[in-house]
Amino acid sequence: MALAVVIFLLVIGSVIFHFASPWWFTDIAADWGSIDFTINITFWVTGFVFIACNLFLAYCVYKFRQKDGHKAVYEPENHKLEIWLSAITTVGVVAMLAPGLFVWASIVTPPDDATEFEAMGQQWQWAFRYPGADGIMGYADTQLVTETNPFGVNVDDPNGQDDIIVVGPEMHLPLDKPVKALLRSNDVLHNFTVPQFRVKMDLVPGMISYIWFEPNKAGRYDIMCEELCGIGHFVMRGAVIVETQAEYDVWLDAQPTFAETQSVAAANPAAGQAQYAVCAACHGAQGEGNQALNGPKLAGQQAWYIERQLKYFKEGVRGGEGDINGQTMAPMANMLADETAIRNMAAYIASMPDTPATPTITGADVANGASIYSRNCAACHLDNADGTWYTDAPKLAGMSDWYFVTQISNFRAGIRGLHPKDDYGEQMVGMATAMSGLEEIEDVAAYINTLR
Amino acid sequence: MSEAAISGSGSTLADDWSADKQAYHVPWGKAMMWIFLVSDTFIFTCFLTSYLHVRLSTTEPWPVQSEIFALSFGGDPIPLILIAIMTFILITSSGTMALAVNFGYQRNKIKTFWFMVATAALGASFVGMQAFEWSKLIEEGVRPWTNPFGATQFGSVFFMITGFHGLHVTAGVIYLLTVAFKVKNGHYDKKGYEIVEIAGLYWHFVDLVWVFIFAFFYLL
Amino acid sequence: MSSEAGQQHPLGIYYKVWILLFVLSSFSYAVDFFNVQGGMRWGLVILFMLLKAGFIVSIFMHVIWERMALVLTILGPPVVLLLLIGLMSVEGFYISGTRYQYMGHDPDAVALTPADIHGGGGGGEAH
Amino acid sequence: MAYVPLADQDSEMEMHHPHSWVSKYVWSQDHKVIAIQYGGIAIAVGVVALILSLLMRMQLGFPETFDLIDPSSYYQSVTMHGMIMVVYMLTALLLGGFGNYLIPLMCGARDMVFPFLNMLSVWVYALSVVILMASFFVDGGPTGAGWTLYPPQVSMAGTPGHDMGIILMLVSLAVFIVAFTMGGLNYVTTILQYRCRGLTMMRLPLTVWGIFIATILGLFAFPALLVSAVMMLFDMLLGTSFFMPAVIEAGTPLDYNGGSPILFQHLFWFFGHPEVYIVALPAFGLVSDVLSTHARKNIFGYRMMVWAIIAIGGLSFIVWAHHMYVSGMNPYFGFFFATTTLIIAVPTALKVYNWVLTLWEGDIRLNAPMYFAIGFIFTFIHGGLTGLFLGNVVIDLPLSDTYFVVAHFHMVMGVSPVLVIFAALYHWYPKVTGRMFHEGLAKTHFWCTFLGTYLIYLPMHYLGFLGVPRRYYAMGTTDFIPASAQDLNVVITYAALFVGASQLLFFINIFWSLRNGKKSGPNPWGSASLEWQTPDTPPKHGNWGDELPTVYRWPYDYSVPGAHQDFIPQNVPESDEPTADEQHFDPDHDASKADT
Ligand code: HEA
Ligand code: HEA
Ligand code: HEC
Ligand code: CUA
Ligand SMILES: [Cu+2]
Repeated sequence: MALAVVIFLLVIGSVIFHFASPWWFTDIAADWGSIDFTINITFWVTGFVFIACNLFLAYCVYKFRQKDGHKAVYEPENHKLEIWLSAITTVGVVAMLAPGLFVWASIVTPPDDATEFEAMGQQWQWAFRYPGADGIMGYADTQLVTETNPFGVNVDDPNGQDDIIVVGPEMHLPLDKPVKALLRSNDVLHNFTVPQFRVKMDLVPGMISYIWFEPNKAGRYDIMCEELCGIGHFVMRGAVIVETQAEYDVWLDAQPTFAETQSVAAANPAAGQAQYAVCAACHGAQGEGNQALNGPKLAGQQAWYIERQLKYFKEGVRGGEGDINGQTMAPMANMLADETAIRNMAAYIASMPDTPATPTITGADVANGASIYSRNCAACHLDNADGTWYTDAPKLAGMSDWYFVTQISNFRAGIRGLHPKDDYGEQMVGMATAMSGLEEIEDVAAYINTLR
Repeated sequence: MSEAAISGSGSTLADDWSADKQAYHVPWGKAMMWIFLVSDTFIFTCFLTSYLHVRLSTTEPWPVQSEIFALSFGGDPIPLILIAIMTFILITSSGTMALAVNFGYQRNKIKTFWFMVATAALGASFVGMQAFEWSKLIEEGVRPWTNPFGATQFGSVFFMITGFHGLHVTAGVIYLLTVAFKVKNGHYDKKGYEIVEIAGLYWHFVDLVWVFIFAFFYLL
Repeated sequence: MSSEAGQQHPLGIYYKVWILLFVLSSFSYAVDFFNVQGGMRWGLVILFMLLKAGFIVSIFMHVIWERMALVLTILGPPVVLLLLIGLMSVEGFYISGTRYQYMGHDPDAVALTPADIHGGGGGGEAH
Repeated sequence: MAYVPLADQDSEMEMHHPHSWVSKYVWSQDHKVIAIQYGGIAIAVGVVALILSLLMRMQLGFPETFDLIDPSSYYQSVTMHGMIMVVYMLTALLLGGFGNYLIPLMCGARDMVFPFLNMLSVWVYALSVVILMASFFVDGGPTGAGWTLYPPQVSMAGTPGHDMGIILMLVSLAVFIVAFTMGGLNYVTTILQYRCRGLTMMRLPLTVWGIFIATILGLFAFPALLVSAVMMLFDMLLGTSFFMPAVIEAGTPLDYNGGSPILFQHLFWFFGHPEVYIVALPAFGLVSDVLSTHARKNIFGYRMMVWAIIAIGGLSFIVWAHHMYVSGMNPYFGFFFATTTLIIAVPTALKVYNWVLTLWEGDIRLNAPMYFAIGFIFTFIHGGLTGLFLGNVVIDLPLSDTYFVVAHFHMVMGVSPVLVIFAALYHWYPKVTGRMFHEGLAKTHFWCTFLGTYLIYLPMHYLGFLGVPRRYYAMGTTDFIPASAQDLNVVITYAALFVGASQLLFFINIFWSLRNGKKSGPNPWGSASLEWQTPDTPPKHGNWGDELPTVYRWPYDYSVPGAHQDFIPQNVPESDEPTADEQHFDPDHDASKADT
């Protein structure tokens, strides 16, 4: 009896919950209304079946529960009924499947006028490539990937020279134009999902997969990776900005072509050295750092990382609200006039002799730090904490440990990493919040101190 | 004779499935061996299908088997000669096994024993040649992880599939010898000689698998 | 020859099948020896393979003498494997297709032979 | 020598009567003891997996409050939770546990056909569990690649347990498959070849049918997993490139070339989809028997039920790629697999209808096993219908890899078979122990589990609609997921903790009743099927005393008009029970055949 009532209530409750709940698909922003349409059909068919079957179940439990003097009816089979039920079910199935197959037919065949772009995933970053003026993308292969050629574009392929390379997780698309995404991975499976576009597809290393859509609403949308790709899976994010053709063209023109990325002049450390005098005040003449002035050690840090941080300080991505020390750094970075100056500076810092900083943390639990570090951090910063361009993670070994503690605390507090333009810091926010507090942070720092 | 048996069995299909006690008129062990062999079929088919798939999906060229597996006795290399010999040996062993089964049912212990031993011996020599084949390829520089002639998967598949088949043959040899000696010692006088047939099924299956490997891996 | 009596059959049929298997194996070997190529090669090799397999299963493994209930149990389930085989070959072509089209892999690459590596020595037939 | 069916030469069956405590309870060859060993181990690892799920829920519900697990151990928990639950808990418990206990009894046999092999099976299974558990203690911990173990990430830096953990996992799976094969060959052969007199296939209880087909699925599906495990081990240990294309590991190119990660996915799901029915079909069978017994009514449409089980089993081999719609496989496969997937709904729907129609005009005794069985119908309908969303390839695009999938499979697999297992454990408890369980406690356990799990899984669907991806350690910030999604997560976590804790009621009940339950007698439910007709309760070694039973009718003769009782046991001869002439039904005899 109670059971019948409960089932009845669960059915009613589920229906009410469904209609009352604010939790539903995000607004669609691509021309795939047909997918939503199919979902609705399926929803109504299955919803009807759900209600009908369960209410009937509840009715049976209520009506035929044991009563004195009541006896069950002996009825082994009823072919007619069974055939009717199968037929109705089949009709239901066809009603759901048929529209689905039609929509799928359009999903697998991109229109001829769809322009191509390529999304590349690697642990745990996005990068993008556009075909450039000739409309053809050059051959690319994982085996050719290097720090300066992250796509592995084949340098011998003339089609590849004008390809536009976007290193960094933000891409742009024009409004109302069908596009075909070619998906490529350098390491493991990833997945290209923009919930507002409805479609998603895995990136498979060793082959190219595709998906197409036509964005029809301007805005900025998250690109999510929805295929488990290691411990950074949940922090692998990108963004796509849908804008008018004109805006899009402006953006595209500002991006370097593959040929340009290959012909960047070598940086000039001497020019950097000239400007370093200012920095020496806080970071030390040899870049050895100065805790009293909150200047972290710089010597030994990888050049690409220094470059990026200087850019961030310049653009206000770092050194914003709450970041007291960062606020001191920001005007300094502004003294570097342009990208060349930044590159020269980074090159000079990279050329400094690297003597590990003196540890300042004592009494921490190194074993605990080791366990945390090797299970989580080593995936990006490497086992020896040297960092690598591949995962965009900087060197930690031999750097200032007190600075490490500040930065992790900043990440945890959202002071660093959450600026919308901070494409890489957000990952560290995800990782830093996994640490319970100062004690664990110091444990890790103490462990990193042993890696020198 | 066979026609009668076939048409007879057709009409019994429904009866067998709707019989009580048992569905097949065979001993438990034989029914179980058959089901096991069907399961094993799935294993080998998965191996061969994987082979097919990696061969089609790799873009490195697939080596020409008749060149790789050629062997010269002094003069010009003869393509695939060793494989051919191995094939014939395995077929022969299937023949001797079939005879052993027959003599088993005739309760001719001595002949059963010797034919089983002969089968096992042929099986062992097959494994020996397989080992020779392996050493030859290893000498040429083929490894599971590299292959100087083309696609690496060629080496991987070769060692994996022939290795797996070789394991089956080796297990079969041990199984056959065990049964053979038990036959000789009169262990089955009371129980009946179905066991010889059951062992035979396994052995023929191993031969059967080789038929497919021979065709798909060596010839195509 | 009821199957209740165990699988006992005149020896003659075994000898015949035995010889037949030899002959079929020789045929398929000949396909290679005479260097038949292309669809013909596939057709012939698979034909001989299926014939051999058929004889082994039906005579040596006595399936032809078994009752239909057992025969169907044996031959039925593997049918689903045909789908796996078929789809996996389609998939294989699909994947290598993307590698040729987007990664610049060479569709006309030719495998080396032992002769190429060890020099001279005369290979088998030229392919 | 004419072949005599062994079931008639009863003396042929070699019974190894135990002589010592060890041979009775440890190296026992008695299927009933083996069943309990299987079940015990399965439940024990199930509890491990349950605890892992609670750890995950603590993280998801309160991401910054609890510091129980870091990202790395989160992924290890997800993986081990999934794998243990599916393979080591459900498969082992349903086939090794219930299969072993019920098949010989329901078939009127003395034991499995090869008791020794059967004993080996359980100990090899135990070994596989030990290997699996060992991976918690090795360097790097257990694998964290998801229970699907997709390459290449499974063996690459960045995935927890990418060295020892995954190797132990693969070895453990291979060992499990060996154990399963030994047991499975026994189950199938016993069902086919060792039934008692008069027991035709069409007179078998649906439990036996469900387990039978599930075992066959296992025997043909596990090979694909075995093969992929072998190839994966070779990739890792020998450096072959079956599944490994050229890839870069943390900036360093690895020495692989030309392999195909998609191949692994196909092989895995060629196993994986049948696997989900391996755990579903035995549950379908068990629940049919529980429903029919307690509704005092024959199962409705027995023949259709049998054919549906067979059809589901067969179809399950040709739908595997519905797990791969977004995997980058040849997209044209979508047409085929969407169609076959939705076709499965038809036989499954028939089963659902027939369960409900079994209740129709029954005389339903609402005791604890029946509660669980009816609860199952509700959750299974819910979970099956969400499967239709995912099966319809275009709808899978937005929903794949979100919590909607998680909700779907917990609904069909995480709770439906679990409810059936509880129904069955309570239902057969009196036969196994000779005592009744505590009814009130069992019903409380039902309410907690049923309502609690619905509260866990219903909101998960909505997280999925929102687009919350699965296998996320923490959501981070996005533009499209409203903050209120976290409220759902909190509710789910509370519910999960509650359900987890309430499982204690079950254990208390089981152990308490072992001593204090009231004596049940041989057939407390008035059940018609054979296992309740044993001369002893609990059945002794050999099950049937001196003489094997003879069966005269199907197992669902409940409330036959004109009979003495409201049920007629299977082994009561037609002459003893006045059956209602044309009303009396035997699925094995068509009306057309009746007069011959
Ligand atoms: C017991 C286990 C079980 C069962 C029975 C099912 C049953 C079904 N499953 Fe499920 N499934 C899983 C376990 C199970 N599944 C698991 C574990 C996963 C995830 C694995 C992973 O990725 O980790 C999964 C994932 C999964 C996917 C992949 C999703 C993705 O990853 O993107 C799909 C897609 O097609 C799917 C479909 C179905 C369908 C169509 C059924 C059908 O069989 C359902 C049929 C039942 C009904 C339809 C309900 C009853 C019918 C009626 C009441 C009649 C009325 C019906 C109509 C009018 C049509 N399942
Ligand atoms: C049978 C299968 C089963 C069962 C019972 C469960 C039970 C539960 N599962 Fe799990 N789950 C899976 C199979 C199962 N799960 C699988 C396959 C995955 C995917 C893994 C992957 O992505 O790789 C998964 C993933 C998964 C996730 C997704 C993680 C992610 O993607 O990030 C979550 C999150 O909340 C979750 C939660 C739970 C909870 C709270 C419970 C329970 O706590 C609910 C309450 C428990 C019960 C009602 C059952 C109690 C009984 C037992 C534990 C057995 C003991 C037996 C007896 C006592 C008889 N599970
Ligand atoms: C998913 C990859 C990833 C993981 C895992 C990871 N990091 Fe990072 N880490 C990064 C990236 C990317 C940056 C650079 C952020 C930026 O550019 O602002 C970074 C920056 C840092 C910094 C700042 C260094 C500086 O000099 O400014 C510290 C400190 C740090 N990480 C420590 C850790 C610790 C401790 C862990 C483990 C709990 C960890 N990281 C795990 C990717 C990762
Ligand atoms: Cu990349 Cu998940
Ligand atoms: Cu499935």
